[in-house]
Amino acid sequence: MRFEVKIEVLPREGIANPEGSTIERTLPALGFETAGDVRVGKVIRLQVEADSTDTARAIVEDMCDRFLCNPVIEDAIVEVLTA
Amino acid sequence: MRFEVKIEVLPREGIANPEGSTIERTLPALGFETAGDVRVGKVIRLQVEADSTDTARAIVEDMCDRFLCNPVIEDAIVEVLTA
Amino acid sequence: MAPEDASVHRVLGLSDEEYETIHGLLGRHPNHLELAMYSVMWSEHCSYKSSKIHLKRLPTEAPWVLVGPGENAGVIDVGDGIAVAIRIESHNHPSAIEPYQGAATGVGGILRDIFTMGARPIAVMDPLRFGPLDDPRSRWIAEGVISGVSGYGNSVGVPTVGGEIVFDETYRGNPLVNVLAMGVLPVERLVLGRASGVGNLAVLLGASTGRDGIGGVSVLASAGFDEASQNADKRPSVQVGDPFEEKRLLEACLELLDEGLVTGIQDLGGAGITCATSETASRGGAGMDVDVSAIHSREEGMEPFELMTSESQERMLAIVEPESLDRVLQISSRWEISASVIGRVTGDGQLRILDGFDGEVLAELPASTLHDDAPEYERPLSPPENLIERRSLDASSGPVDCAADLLVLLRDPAWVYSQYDHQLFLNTVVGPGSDGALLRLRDPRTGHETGRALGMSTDGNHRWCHVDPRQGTAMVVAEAVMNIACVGAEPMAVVNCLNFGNPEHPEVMWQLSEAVDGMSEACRAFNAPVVGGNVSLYNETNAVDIAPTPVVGVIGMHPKLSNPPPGMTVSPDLTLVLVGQQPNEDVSMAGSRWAWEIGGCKDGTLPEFDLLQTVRTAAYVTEIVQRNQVEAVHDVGEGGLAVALAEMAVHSGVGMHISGFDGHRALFNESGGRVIVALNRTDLESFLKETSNRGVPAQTIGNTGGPSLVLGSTINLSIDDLTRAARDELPQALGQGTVSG
Amino acid sequence: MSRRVGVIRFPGTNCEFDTVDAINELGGEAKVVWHGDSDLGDVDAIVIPGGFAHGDYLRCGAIARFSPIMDAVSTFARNGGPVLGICNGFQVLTEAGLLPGALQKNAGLKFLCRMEQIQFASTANVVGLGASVGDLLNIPINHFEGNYVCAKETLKQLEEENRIVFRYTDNPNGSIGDIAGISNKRGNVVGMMPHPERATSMLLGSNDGSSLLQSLLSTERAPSTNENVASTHDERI
Ligand SMILES: Nc1ncnc2c1ncn2[C@@H]1O[C@H](COP(=O)(O)OP(=O)(O)O)[C@@H](O)[C@H]1O
Ligand SMILES: [Mg+2]
Repeated sequence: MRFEVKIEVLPREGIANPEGSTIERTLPALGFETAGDVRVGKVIRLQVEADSTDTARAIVEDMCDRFLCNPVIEDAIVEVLTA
Repeated sequence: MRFEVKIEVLPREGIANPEGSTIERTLPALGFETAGDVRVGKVIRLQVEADSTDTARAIVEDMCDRFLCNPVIEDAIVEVLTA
Repeated sequence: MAPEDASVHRVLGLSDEEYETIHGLLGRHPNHLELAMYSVMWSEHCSYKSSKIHLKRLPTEAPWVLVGPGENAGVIDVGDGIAVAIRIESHNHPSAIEPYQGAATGVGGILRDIFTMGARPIAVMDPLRFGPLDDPRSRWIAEGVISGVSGYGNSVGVPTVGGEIVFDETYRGNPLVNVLAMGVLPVERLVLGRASGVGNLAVLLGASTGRDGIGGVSVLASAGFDEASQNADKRPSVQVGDPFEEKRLLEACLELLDEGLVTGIQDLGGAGITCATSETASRGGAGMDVDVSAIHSREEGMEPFELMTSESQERMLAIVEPESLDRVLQISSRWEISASVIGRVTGDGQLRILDGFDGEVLAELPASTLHDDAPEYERPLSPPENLIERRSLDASSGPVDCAADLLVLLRDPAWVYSQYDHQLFLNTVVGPGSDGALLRLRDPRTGHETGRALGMSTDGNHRWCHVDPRQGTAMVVAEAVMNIACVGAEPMAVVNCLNFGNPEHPEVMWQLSEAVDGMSEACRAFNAPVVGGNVSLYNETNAVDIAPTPVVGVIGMHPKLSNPPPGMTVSPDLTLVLVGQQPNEDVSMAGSRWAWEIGGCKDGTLPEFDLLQTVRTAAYVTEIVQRNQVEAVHDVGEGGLAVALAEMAVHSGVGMHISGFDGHRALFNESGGRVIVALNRTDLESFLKETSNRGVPAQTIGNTGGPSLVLGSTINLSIDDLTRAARDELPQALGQGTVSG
Repeated sequence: MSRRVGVIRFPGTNCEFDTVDAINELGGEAKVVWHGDSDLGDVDAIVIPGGFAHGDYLRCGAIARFSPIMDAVSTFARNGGPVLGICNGFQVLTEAGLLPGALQKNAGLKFLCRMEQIQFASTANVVGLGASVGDLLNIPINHFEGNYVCAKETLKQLEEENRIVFRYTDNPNGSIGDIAGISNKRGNVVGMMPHPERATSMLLGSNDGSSLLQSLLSTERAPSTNENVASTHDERI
């Protein structure tokens, strides 16, 4: 089966996120006074062949560990969307 | 109420996605032969004050139109996560 | 092939007359695909149909010109078997709607023009013009464009060594993003975009073809931008650049050329495969069969007309002999570049589009008709009706506070160019931040230094050209030449980008015609032929045309470089001399930045400009710089004498005392052809004697030293205040996170 | 003497020929080594030069570290061979686990190309020969992702083990501890963001980079060792 998977790669807690801060600084000027806690990361969508949702997840988590994400600065959230 | 919102900004259908294609070319060498259709975008998480999920969504969609996303090449998917 | 129904050609932007011409050329009605091909090739962008008749008046020849206008880039012979390729292009309209990608693909496109000639690109310059800094949308465009130049140029690996940054009301809604690129090659490697040799193969190299940029030529490059056209339906035509693909494509192509594997090569720009196949075929006096099914495409189900007109980026078309194909494919694969044989050179001059080489004929037309038979218009032209009245205005009136005005007029572009790699290849002796850039010239075959260096500058001035497009353009050329004179380079060639409004307005055509004449005069006077250029028309917003903005790039040679040129940095206790044409006390301020941005008058009559005097001055300045005879040198440009002096003071952290120049007219007028020189007091006498012998006017104006810039009794500002004003303007206005508005 | 220098070229690398020129100018013999080869050939030192390997897509250095040549580079480094990563090369070395930490986007979110002053904080490494701690150098930077970051314990360890090679005197990018360059424990692997090859001629504004490259050329290969060299938790050697 072919699964669509979404991987969110976000800066780890405690790691500076200047992109988020820049957006945060700009929002009030546009009238979005109440918005805050902005964090910016990357999203990767891909398709993968697997027997089950669990294997799909396992494959993609392996991909993250080995390649898609740098654990020194990033955390990844994997979501298997559809079969 | 304070809502956590997630915005995914992805290249529009038909728009080239060089980062995705480059990752795609690399995956087979790492043993991920079956992965494909890689697309890379941005994810923005933020918090916003609103009366309801719907208003939260409306505020953030407005933000996307005016600021976070250029509809010429990008689509935004807004997801209201939690109250 | 189905006969054409009556109205499709109009939707595609072809007039009824143009349709009739096509009908006549083919002897039958064209089908949709053929019509699409004519429409993209006969667009303003590809055919120069409104401007061609004027461009013919430009001087284009000199013994050192190897390739003049008409090819992908101009090429000059710089001696020692080395040639230099240079070209400038605009990417104005795409940048207005997607600034980052618009600018990025502008850089990508101009680089392909250079390496398609067999040259390795070694320098980029980016003359940029945006709406006012207080307009959020203009800031968004400016930031996006600058990041795009940075993101693409740095990554592909070509240094951006100079440019311009201008903010003005006239560009609100229609920014100007011009990009110049220069490359070097061994003379013998020069290859032209020609297809010859029946049976040779046309190989499409690089990125896959997608639907992006379909109709980009006719819709984006030739349509005006009013509010209504900024809507969504035009949007998918924007393309996304991939500098990594371009880098691999560049390296692969240069390797193919090094091994002599291609007989002709052509980049894919406007009008995509249609342009590349027909241009190579018609230049080579040949024909070509093109198999659309062989084109590697990015999307499913693309129609032949989409494949033929797509402007997907990072693609090249190489003409190779069949025996060389394997090696070509090998090199491509090493650089991870896709390569497909999409065409075969034929002998009959026909461009045939086929579905499989032996399959159905989808289109068939004489290749040369797409170029040679493109329409050429002699559009009506006339000066603005109120020209005499406009020229009679006095541009020097308005509230005056010279010190405050000077602080407003000072702007350090460092915030822009520090985002650009300007040092790659270890050639940059003078980078951005001075007058011209100066790059050591190394032999492209061995990498050895030649002891010589190339000077480059880009300049434009819409204010001067608005007041008087003819003299204004001549002054622009002179300013560019003076900039490279300040780094010791003698001009060899000019490229130009003519950014104008709607050519259907007679006043715009008059501006263009005048600008061409002004450029011609100046280029003749400096003996610097025009070797290439680009015309960008329909720069308008809500039917208001931009001020005429011809931009020129000049390249020149420093024959013997052993030390860095003096630059604009002064030390204390030097004498300052103003060299060149000396304006009268009642000199006009028309077209000056002061008049536009402070006084508020945009018209009047430009200050008198003595072109021959300026030629002598530039030649003299070049010599003294080459001989390292002076301590510092800086030309007087926008903002006049006061701004030029302040720039030197800020640069050096050293004050100055100037006398004899009081009041805004003396300080801010922009009379052309002037250079400030700093020298040791002991050298002054002989210097003045020499200038007088050479017929170059010179006047001692003051000396350096102290903590402040003191201009007569009018201005007394500390270096700190000046530095802050210059340095902080751009980072305070930009880089704070801006809005698309 | 380390005279033969292999300069690694990935698709997207762009400082390889500048690096080769600078080394040859100093009397070395540099050659370009293709990333797809698995053999370094006969070299005494390695430079991973600046540029945008694989377009810097995903993360700088993330794809490059899987290139076939990187196994040979790791082995060479583990055997004590002198390895210098410049800019993108530094990023590749961290991704490959040959140096700890990571390089993030500059705090100002802008690419920066300009002269910077850096100071030697440790000379116990392959670029420090003949230099003294405290020496000031003018060397250009040219990067978007030069903001060095690492875990607190790693930073402590780097300091204790004298592995911070350079600090900026006026931090341009937000790097933790003003770090401009670090080394591994043995000092044979150095990564630095500034470009020494761009500071090898007064005609171009500075030749403070020459001594660093000269040091690389003059370093004897550190003795090969089988003992487990202590490294930080995110280093893979
Ligand atoms: N957009 C830009 N990109 C790169 N360099 C720039 C840019 N804008 C200005 N510069 C550089 O800043 C310096 C000053 O620019 P400018 O004031 O336009 O010079 P001039 O008046 O001598 O033509 C020049 O070296 C120029 O190349
Ligand atoms: Mg100048």
